[in-house]
Amino acid sequence: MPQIIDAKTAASLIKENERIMFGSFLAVGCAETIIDEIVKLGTKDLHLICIASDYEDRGVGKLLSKKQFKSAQVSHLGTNKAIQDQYNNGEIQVEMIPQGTLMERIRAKGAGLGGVLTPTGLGTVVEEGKDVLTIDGNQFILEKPISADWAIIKAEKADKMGNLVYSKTARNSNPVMATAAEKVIVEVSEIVEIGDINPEDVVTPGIFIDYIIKA
Amino acid sequence: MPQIIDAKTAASLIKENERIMFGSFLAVGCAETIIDEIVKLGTKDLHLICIASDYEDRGVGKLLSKKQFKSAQVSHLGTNKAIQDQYNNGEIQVEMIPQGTLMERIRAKGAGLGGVLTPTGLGTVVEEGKDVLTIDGNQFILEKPISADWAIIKAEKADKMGNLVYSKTARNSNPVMATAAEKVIVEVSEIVEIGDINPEDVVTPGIFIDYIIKA
Amino acid sequence: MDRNDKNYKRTLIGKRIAKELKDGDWCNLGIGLPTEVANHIPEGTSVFFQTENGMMGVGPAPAQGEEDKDLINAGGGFITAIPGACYFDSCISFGIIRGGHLDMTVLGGLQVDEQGNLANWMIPGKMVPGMGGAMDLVTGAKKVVVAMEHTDKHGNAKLLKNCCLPLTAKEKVNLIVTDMAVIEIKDKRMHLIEIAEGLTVDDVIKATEPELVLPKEIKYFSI
Amino acid sequence: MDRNDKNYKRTLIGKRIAKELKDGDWCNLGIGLPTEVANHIPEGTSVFFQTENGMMGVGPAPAQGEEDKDLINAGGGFITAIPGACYFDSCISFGIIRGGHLDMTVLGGLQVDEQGNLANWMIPGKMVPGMGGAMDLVTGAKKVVVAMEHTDKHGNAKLLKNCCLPLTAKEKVNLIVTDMAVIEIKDKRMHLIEIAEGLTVDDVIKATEPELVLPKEIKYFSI
Repeated sequence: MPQIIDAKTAASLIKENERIMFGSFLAVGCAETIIDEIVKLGTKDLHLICIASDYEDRGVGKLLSKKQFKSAQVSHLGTNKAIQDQYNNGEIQVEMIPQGTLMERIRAKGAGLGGVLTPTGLGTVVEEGKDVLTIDGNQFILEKPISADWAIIKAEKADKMGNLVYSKTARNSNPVMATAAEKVIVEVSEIVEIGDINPEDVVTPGIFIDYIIKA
Repeated sequence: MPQIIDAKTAASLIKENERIMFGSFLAVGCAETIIDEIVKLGTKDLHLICIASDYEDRGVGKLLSKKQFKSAQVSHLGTNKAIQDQYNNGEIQVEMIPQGTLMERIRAKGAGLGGVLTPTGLGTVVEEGKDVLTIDGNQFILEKPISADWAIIKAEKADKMGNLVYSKTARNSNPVMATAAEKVIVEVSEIVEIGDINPEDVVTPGIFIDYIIKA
Repeated sequence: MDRNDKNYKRTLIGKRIAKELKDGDWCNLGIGLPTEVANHIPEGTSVFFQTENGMMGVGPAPAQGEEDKDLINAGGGFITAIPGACYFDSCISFGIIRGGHLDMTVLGGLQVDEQGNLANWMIPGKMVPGMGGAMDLVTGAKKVVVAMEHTDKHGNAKLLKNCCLPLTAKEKVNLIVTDMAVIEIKDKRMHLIEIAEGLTVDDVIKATEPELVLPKEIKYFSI
Repeated sequence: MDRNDKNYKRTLIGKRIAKELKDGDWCNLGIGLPTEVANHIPEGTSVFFQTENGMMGVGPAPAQGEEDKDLINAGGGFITAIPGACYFDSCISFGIIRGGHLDMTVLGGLQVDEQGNLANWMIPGKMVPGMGGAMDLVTGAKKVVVAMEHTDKHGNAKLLKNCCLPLTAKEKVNLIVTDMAVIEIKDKRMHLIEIAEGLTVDDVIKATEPELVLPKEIKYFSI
């Protein structure tokens, strides 16, 4: 059963040098309240796993603006000047990953698989330095699972068992990240009693959730 | 957009020697009405992909009782004497697949992946004849995607765009099979108008569905 | 009490395994003997049971006449859903299993050996029902517990130096609970943890093929 | 009409690509120029648009003041949902894309070559925004259409024998629609299908690096 804690406590759990997955797509479906607390704490040398770098004043971009990440695995950083500057100056190391591959590598970790065999990136720079397997005459890049110490996700509603439902496109990477980190913290707009979410409608089963924050 | 047809028409689409995925777990979540029509037609030499062989008088077991399959990929056949006899007599070829691996191989096909890297089956007969890859010091069996000409699935409700919701444990393999076949036929208890299913509650997006049968 | 009574053995084993579960644990019980565990969860302890056909939060069997045709467990039996239950597809279900998210799985066994190998799905020459979800469960759960009788019906050992039946999974078993003993597998040795009340260490040694690592002090478990 | 007007070009290209869509098609439009396609779907034709951040059934932009903070497209712009829309997570979304379930994807391009190679995500020496979902889309969709101007702002060809910019995907482009021509890639050749009204075949040949396979009869497209 997950613990219900406040955002400040959640932020204090995150230590330097830890790997963090943040659910977010251009700051939609992002745990902004927890991020604000991590900004306040100023925890440094974090590793970012996120679809994109969001905006300088929204989403994970707020942490990037404060230079709290030393490295990142993302699919896009075109919307945030902070990371672009740090990237150009060599202040942050970035692995650029096709978005579908990023999602699937995270899923592989969550589902106990050894990697992903994808055609995406064949014949491009993405292929460089990776094994390419030929299976029944077709080529696939072997991409390795991505793990993290923490997933910090955003859902619309949680019951006290940690069962989650999301809101529209704020769902994005949150459900898959919930499966792949050592510990999962979810920020929700509403906490309801056990039994108040229809069992058919649960998107993320509570088994994946360790901490719930109401914000 | 899917076509709405009747069960008899659906059954007539299935031809000899075709590969068919049937959603079902011990005959729960199974398109019984379409199966009855395929039994009536007597279409032979089909290939079965299903979690289990169900019961002699329920689920895919009805087709097995009529010896309509020449081969099968299943994880369990302990509940059905018909397939056991045919298996022992060599009348049906059976590939026995761990259930999680079976699901993941079907998903791989549906998601455009080249295969599955799983630890399940290492050091067992399941490993025989397959490539074993060592990735970062751990071993994984390379399991290939499973495709089919048809997926015949059961859902509770469809809207006319083919968006589906399921009922309880009758969901089982149906959503994953919906992604992996050339054509997908769904048998539902109810067809509703477009817009009558909450977009948050859709489990199988309509893009995967070709034919809807109300039964 | 009749030590050879099936129900006695079943209760003894189920009750002992239930003690391995902590409040808030997520667990999968195999069909047959393992399901007995659910009947012995201590008052005040919440344990959530998965059924691999696609549900978390399995409740007790329904009253007769209250069965829901769409609500079954992995053995095909009718079940109920507790408040807080949720449904998911088989692919997500085995993601939970293979991904190491279950605190514990309990399965029956034909043979277990010192390496932690388990054989429980196939007897050569006999009809093979299939491994179903067993291989994934044994491979993926954080803690793998085998629930079985200590010897077969002819009195032959089922705890062996090396399994001779086809394996379900390699080096994955953590704990064996039988009608005679609780045995932990660690560093490729069988460690005797507890013995059933009324038995001696010698009784267990005689019924077990590999050499047992004995505890400093003998503890007992009972029905 | 000013052939060099950005809006003219945008409308010309978007309208022509819209004709490639059949009733009931499922389609993904990249950000920028490709979004124009949605404005030209013929009356009576239903086409369903995906946005890869997790939705099928994208509707028009909301009226000002009606924006929903949780409802955006892959470019970050506010959208609406049509009746019959559904939401899913990014992993399922890219399963739809990579798994070949989309009838068509339309993307912008920096360069396309005879092999059907596309470069559209990176200019060495310049800031690299990242490929986002573009590599998956070009790899996975049944039909890949590139929407772009025929030449760059200096008048240099963008339809080349060999792309010199880093590729987005190899040998995946099926159709190129520009402000000058509609060109199909087949058997590693560029086949001229239609030219923009007011231009000559020679105009297109001059603005294109590889040799074009010419049609028996010239067809024209217009705004």
